[in-house]
Amino acid sequence: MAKRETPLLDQLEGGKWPSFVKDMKEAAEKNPMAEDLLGQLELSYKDRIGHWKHGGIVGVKGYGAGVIGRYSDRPDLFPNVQAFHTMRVNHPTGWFYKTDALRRLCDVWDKHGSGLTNMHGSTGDAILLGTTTDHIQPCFDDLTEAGFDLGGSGSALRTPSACVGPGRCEWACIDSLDVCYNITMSFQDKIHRPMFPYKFKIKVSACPNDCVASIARSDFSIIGTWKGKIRIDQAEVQACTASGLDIQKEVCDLCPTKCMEWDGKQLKIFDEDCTRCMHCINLMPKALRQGEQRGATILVGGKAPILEGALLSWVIVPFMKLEPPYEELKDLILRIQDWWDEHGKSRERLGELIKRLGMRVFLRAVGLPAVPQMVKAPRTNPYVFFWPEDIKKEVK
Amino acid sequence: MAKRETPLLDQLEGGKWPSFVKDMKEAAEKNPMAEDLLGQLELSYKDRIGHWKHGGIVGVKGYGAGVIGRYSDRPDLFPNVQAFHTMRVNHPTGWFYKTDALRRLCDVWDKHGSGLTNMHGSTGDAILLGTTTDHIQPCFDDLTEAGFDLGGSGSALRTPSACVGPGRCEWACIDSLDVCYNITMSFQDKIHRPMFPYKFKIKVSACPNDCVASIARSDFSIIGTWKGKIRIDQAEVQACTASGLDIQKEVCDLCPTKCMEWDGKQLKIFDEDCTRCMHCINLMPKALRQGEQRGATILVGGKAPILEGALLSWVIVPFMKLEPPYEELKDLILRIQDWWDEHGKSRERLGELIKRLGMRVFLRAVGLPAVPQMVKAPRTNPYVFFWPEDIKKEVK
Amino acid sequence: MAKTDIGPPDYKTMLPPVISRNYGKWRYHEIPQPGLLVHTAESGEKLYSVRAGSPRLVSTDHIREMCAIAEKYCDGYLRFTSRHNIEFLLSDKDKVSPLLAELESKGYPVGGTGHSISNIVHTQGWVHCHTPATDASGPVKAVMDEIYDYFVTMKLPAHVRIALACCLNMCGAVHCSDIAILGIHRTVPKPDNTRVPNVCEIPSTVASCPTGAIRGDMKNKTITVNDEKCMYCGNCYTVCPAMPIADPENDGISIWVGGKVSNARSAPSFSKLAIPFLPNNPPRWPEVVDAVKNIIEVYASHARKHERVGEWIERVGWERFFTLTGIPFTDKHIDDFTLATETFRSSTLFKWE
Amino acid sequence: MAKTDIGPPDYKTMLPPVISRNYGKWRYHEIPQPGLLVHTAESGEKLYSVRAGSPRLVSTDHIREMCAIAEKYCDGYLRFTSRHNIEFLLSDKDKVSPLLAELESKGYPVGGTGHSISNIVHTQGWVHCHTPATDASGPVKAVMDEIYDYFVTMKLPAHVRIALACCLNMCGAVHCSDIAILGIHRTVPKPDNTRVPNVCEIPSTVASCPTGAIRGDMKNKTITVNDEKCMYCGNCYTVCPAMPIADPENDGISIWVGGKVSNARSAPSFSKLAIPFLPNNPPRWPEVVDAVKNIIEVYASHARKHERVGEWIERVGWERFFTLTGIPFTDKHIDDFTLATETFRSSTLFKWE
Ligand code: SRM
Ligand code: SRM
Ligand code: SRM
Ligand code: SRM
Ligand code: SF4
Ligand code: SF4
Ligand code: SF4
Ligand code: SF4
Ligand code: SF4
Ligand code: SF4
Ligand code: SF4
Ligand code: SF4
Repeated sequence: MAKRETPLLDQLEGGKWPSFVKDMKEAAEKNPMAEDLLGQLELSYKDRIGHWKHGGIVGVKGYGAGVIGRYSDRPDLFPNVQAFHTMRVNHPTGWFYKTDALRRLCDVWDKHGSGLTNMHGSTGDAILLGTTTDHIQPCFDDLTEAGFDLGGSGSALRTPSACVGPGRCEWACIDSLDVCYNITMSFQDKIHRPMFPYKFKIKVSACPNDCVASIARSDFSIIGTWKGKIRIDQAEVQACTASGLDIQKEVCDLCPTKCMEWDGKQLKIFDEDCTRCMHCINLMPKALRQGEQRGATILVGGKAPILEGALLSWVIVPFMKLEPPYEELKDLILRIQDWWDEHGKSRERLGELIKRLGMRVFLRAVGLPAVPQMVKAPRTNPYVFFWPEDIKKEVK
Repeated sequence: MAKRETPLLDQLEGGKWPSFVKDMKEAAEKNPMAEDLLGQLELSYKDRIGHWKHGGIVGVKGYGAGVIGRYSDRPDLFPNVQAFHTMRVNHPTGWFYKTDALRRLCDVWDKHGSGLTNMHGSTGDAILLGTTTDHIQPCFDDLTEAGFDLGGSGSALRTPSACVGPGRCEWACIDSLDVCYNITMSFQDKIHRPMFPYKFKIKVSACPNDCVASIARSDFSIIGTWKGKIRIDQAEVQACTASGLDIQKEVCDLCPTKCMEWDGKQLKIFDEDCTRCMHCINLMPKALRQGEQRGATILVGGKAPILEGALLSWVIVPFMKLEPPYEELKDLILRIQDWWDEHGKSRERLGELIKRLGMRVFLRAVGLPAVPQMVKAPRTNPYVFFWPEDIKKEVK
Repeated sequence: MAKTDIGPPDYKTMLPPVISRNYGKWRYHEIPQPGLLVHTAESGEKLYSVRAGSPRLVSTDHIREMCAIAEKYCDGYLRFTSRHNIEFLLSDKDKVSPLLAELESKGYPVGGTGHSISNIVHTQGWVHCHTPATDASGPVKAVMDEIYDYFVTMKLPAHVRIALACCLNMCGAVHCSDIAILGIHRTVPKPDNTRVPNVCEIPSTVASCPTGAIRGDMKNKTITVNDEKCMYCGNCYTVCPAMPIADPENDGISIWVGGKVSNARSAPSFSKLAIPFLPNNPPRWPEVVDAVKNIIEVYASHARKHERVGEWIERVGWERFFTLTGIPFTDKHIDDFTLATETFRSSTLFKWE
Repeated sequence: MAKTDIGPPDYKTMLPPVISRNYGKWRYHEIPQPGLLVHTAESGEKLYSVRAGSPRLVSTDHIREMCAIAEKYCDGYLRFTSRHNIEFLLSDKDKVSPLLAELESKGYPVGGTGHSISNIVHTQGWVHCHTPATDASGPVKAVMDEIYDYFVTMKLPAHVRIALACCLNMCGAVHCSDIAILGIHRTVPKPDNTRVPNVCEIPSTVASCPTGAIRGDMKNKTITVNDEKCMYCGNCYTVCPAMPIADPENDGISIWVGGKVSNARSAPSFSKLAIPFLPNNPPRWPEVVDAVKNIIEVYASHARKHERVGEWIERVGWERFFTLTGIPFTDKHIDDFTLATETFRSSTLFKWE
């Protein structure tokens, strides 16, 4: 293959941060698709515009999801990327890999695709970047053979993801990995066969630090939390000061609820005022441990701006115990999806539907009680609806 | 006149707070309208429902405002309130009265109306509660003879009001009384002849304590403020502590910007961080005085909930010097009213119009520059409009 | 022919001489006792203002009584406040005590200053308006009788400002009050199809509905209301008299808390829903009186000094507010109007109770 | 015939033995140096995680190189993070230094922990998507080259999380980032009336517009766009390919600041507009690089310890943010979408600059 001239992209090979151009060139060395991709990207850099056509629908047998169709608008110049579809491969929960599995994935992709990937996509899939239409099915066959399956796309349940949680983190209040994997396996059908009004994302963080950005990037957010007193090891607190932490200034003063007192010797926490923000615990992992009763706060509605503006997820269950087989959780997910399915317009995310029909209506439909934890503050407008049963029958 | 039985209202004569029932009965003694009003109110207490019909349009020659038409829905029972219109009398700015003026008002009202009033209505007028249709004009004639004029109603400029300000208060940063009076006199036409899409209210508070609730209850809010350092009399600060004020806890800790430091002897204010909330000054009026450069913050849009939900006024001019004859201010008011007049729908308040068309459009139309003081935070959604001049002409 | 557009009397002609002399040159004030403000000017002169409560709905004779008092002690100068209290303005210190004595003997409550509960800003109610869901003067009197003590003392953590409005138009300052008492309807207006065509303009009636519950029926020159979408605001009735909304069985009062107007410490803010509904129980609205009193007492015993009701609740959290007051939280507390999502809890930061 | 619905490999088969043994029983962690996390279990066992930066767009050969390293030092165990970094998972302390040395020699940046700038979450850009207003990998590389030092050290006041999305769909975590780089279009889509009738569904195209700028023209089976109401979001193009929006002259990048996701101290919050527009200047986007660097440096020198970008700005005020960074404030910064009024300043509480 003739090496393409890429004067613009070449300028991105320098610098200390690893260069994607280097990877593209590496792949281009042995893969004509990668080479044409490089060429087309160089053209985009020159033209300051993308050169992909609006996606088309492609897929594997029995699935409606997992492959993103893509075609070049300059197949004349770049015939090898005339069709250049990505395969979304569901990652092992927590993005843990044994290298043999990862190598199998690479082998499949060298056989069928461009040799380029994203590790990972921002929903969490291993993204296999670019193959031709006729390779999709064989590639899928080889993937499942290698133990992998596709993730979600389109109006389906998207690949759920979870923080590393109990795999490594002392702060895990729930088994984020197991919950995520369990959901993933239970809802395979919903991932692969788009049947919803729009996409539906689930992300699981095992504590309020929310290391998978669950609250911002999923329709259904599961975030670990606790009840009970923060356990204090006063000796370790002392050790923290010894190593330079200014407990008054860095911990107590930044506690959002100002529920901590430090007299230079003893740290006191008024737990009934604590909102479990994690700040003090983050700063003193050895000295402080979360309360002993563990569970999750369930929130719904998070999403990016299209259509009605971005939303952060909203609390709908302040505390739910999460233990295998997670029936209460999965049942709630199903009830919510059913309601959304029934009332959602095409391309209307769950949060938007709740916004449109009202939290009140949503709660009643899915059978959840209203609690003050659901709001930052009660309503300010007087436009209150009453249920028929609140009203005295007319006597006029 | 036969004394009516009012067993329900009678129960409101007891108790320590002055009773309006006592006043109504007092008036009823000599005035048949007041007597029927008492009777109808008793009926309302029995029926738990109002007995007034939807208002009709009544008024005085040459005006379209100032009188609220009202008719009983039980003229059969209460013929003397069959028509019972209120006259809204523009109060002397600051609600200051010399008793002779007040007595003149009472005399006029005893001659023409029920002898009942509200001192004052919540917009600020002296409300003369209830007269017949044929008394309206003569009553008005006598009022003007007595030196009074009507206030606003309907889709007009409403009676502007002002806090006591320089009349008594050490914190007045602007001459709220004079500004208010000047506006009132300059815009008489707009008060008496409704020509707007809807009502328009102006309220003037001479400092951020906002004692006339300008920010909450007026479309155009004028609130005094200052630039420059808060002047500290350290000796008086000491005197405050002596008299029991805990300066650290009650003053510094409650300062919203935490820009004060107190070492037990000296009070220090980092004025560049101060947002002029008044708290420290409120607590130590002898020790602290506002900065020397005085002016007003102008805000617009405040209103009650109907239609789109209540609004608090929004900053549109962070600082404006206010000196007679207040041309800059009045010019701005006119520019704003013109724009509103041109674009507002019927019954659309200024705030709602700005909400509908965008602050950006409003600012450009009235010729005000965008400054960060106008927002709590910049936009979070990416739905940014660009002006035609921002865009490169197309070369395609 | 009457003069028009003469405007109100010039306030300058109404000012007591001590004010005219020291206009704009006040130096500081003190509140030696509830209801008595002493303002000292740069000149050293002092103005004594004695604040007295008023029912606001006053007869001309009552006003004349005020005048007589003002003439006796204040050279005929008085004013009213933005919350409808009366202020007697004295320049002679010696007259303060006699004035206070006379006010007491005549039943004028003196107070409403500093950390007190001042007069309740309120509206017309059944006395004069056409859209009320409750009375105004009556509930105000009943509540003030009960909390009278807070008017004549200054023992609360901070100012408490109460307002009442008899319908959603909120002519009082209800939307930004520490405690607000708001009349509400709870049933859908009943359009009278025989009258609508004559007295109502269809497009403006349709446009009057905040939730889009009204549809025009152009053929029959009338409108229809979608019961499910109506939240009984009554705005359509304001525009179209032929769709009355008052319903004695179901009208009543809602209670709102935590609003404020001043910029002191925290920004002005709206009142939030505390109790969605209490029945209209004239003449003394006992449920309303109890509810208001309960909130005040819980506030008084839990808030820190200088903390307004809303500031206290913000600090302890709404979860805690509902626990402490024992008020049940319901789905009605959760906003479902246009900015609702801004009030939803989009964090895990809350208290268990 | 392929198996279907087998799901991803069971993560339990991917865990290093030290994790399996101590699963859910971790006691605390330390970060002895940037990029090195040491987790200690209740058992006393330790896990060493070495975090290395990745361009995310990686070739299979690059992955195989990672595998080789993991096999050499980590018994073949590694993971990726939620920000696309690579983590080598070691149980043997002695192998840490040699691993670090090898990573250095191979050009892997080690860091992204604690008070650093971690990898930039980003998207496809011109590499694979159909709606981008800019590239993704290119600007990311250019920015990371410039701020590399903040990745390999932990000297910032707090975590700084940067994200990039190449269009308003915001596939990155852009809407809640300390600093967000967002591709934007600035011109109205041009419907191709010959294609619209064939490839687009009119009602869903009309419904796709957040600002109601699109009207259906049922007769001609096409649509028209009201230029005044269009804010170039591109959502119509997603739904209807026959109305392309990309415009090389006017597409570019906007910069957003102050968002966060964690619940630590303050609630999660959205990023807010800092710079409405910077030009697309491939290959190295110098204006964007400078802008990001400027914000970071102003933040680094003004924020207090543990203060995230948004927390710092909230404390000092947006007035001050614009003054300190020298970024001009324009009418574009003022929201005009549906919740706009919530962002307007409804108090007199602001700073002069
Ligand atoms: C590949 C990926 C970006 C990446 O490089 O990582 C991606 C790529 C696309 N996204 Fe996305 N989204 C990706 C994660 C996200 C995320 C982040 C997340 O999931 O955590 C979001 C924000 C969270 C959310 O869902 O709200 C996201 C919000 C969108 C949206 C806006 C949805 C909304 O309701 O606001 C669209 C528009 C749409 O659906 O039509 C979209 C659409 C698209 C499409 C399919 C383009 C389109 O208009 O149809 C892109 C295909 C690119 C291509 O050619 O491959 N993508 N998209 C991510 C998926 C990889 C994976 O499976 O792991
Ligand atoms: C008399 C007064 C109440 C009182 O007892 O003090 C009053 C009485 C009425 N108001 Fe008001 N409003 C009065 C101050 C207010 C205020 C307070 C203020 O001005 O500071 C407000 C809230 C602030 C505001 O303007 O937003 C207020 C907001 C309304 C509204 C809702 C307007 C809105 O945009 O949300 C209406 C409804 C309307 O205009 O149709 C309304 C309508 C009315 C009407 C005219 C009834 C109607 O539907 O047309 C009432 C006539 C009562 C009567 O029979 O006399 N009134 N009204 C106040 C005027 C007295 C005066 O001139 O001094
Ligand atoms: C007379 C009056 C102005 C007028 O032109 O009529 C007035 C007069 C004073 N106000 Fe006021 N305020 C008056 C209504 C208001 C209002 C409006 C309202 O209540 O509807 C507010 C906003 C209320 C709110 O935030 O909801 C108001 C918020 C304040 C504040 C801030 C209080 C706070 O901490 O939030 C102060 C400062 C203070 O008292 O320390 C203040 C302070 C003062 C001072 C001390 C000013 C001075 O130096 O003269 C005056 C005596 C206060 C007192 O009663 O203790 N004034 N003041 C009003 C009396 C109403 C009444 O009869 O009760
Ligand atoms: C590995 C990873 C989870 C995973 O499953 O992949 C992870 C791991 C840890 N996070 Fe995280 N966080 C990870 C993404 C996140 C995210 C999500 C993101 O960046 O998109 C967040 C939310 C970010 C935000 O708020 O915008 C996040 C917010 C935190 C916080 C809260 C920081 C704060 O003060 O706001 C902590 C607490 C701390 O570091 O003190 C934390 C703490 C930790 C700890 C210390 C937890 C532990 O004890 O193991 C881990 C090492 C932190 C470090 O790097 O210093 N982690 N962490 C993610 C590494 C991403 C990366 O490569 O940089
Ligand atoms: S979200 Fe919490 S439990 Fe999960 S990795 Fe982050 S800090 Fe650990
Ligand atoms: S977790 Fe947060 S709120 Fe709770 S005590 Fe610690 S710092 Fe305070
Ligand atoms: S608003 Fe300010 S200046 Fe006016 S009376 Fe109140 S405290 Fe005094
Ligand atoms: S006026 Fe308010 S913000 Fe300024 S120093 Fe005083 S308390 Fe602080
Ligand atoms: S609040 Fe409603 S009922 Fe009461 S006076 Fe105002 S408009 Fe009339
Ligand atoms: S009462 Fe209000 S919500 Fe109901 S129909 Fe009338 S305007 Fe609409
Ligand atoms: S942000 Fe937009 S352009 Fe970028 S990958 Fe997502 S949909 Fe495509
Ligand atoms: S680009 Fe966005 S705003 Fe413009 S017409 Fe299309 S959908 Fe509407």
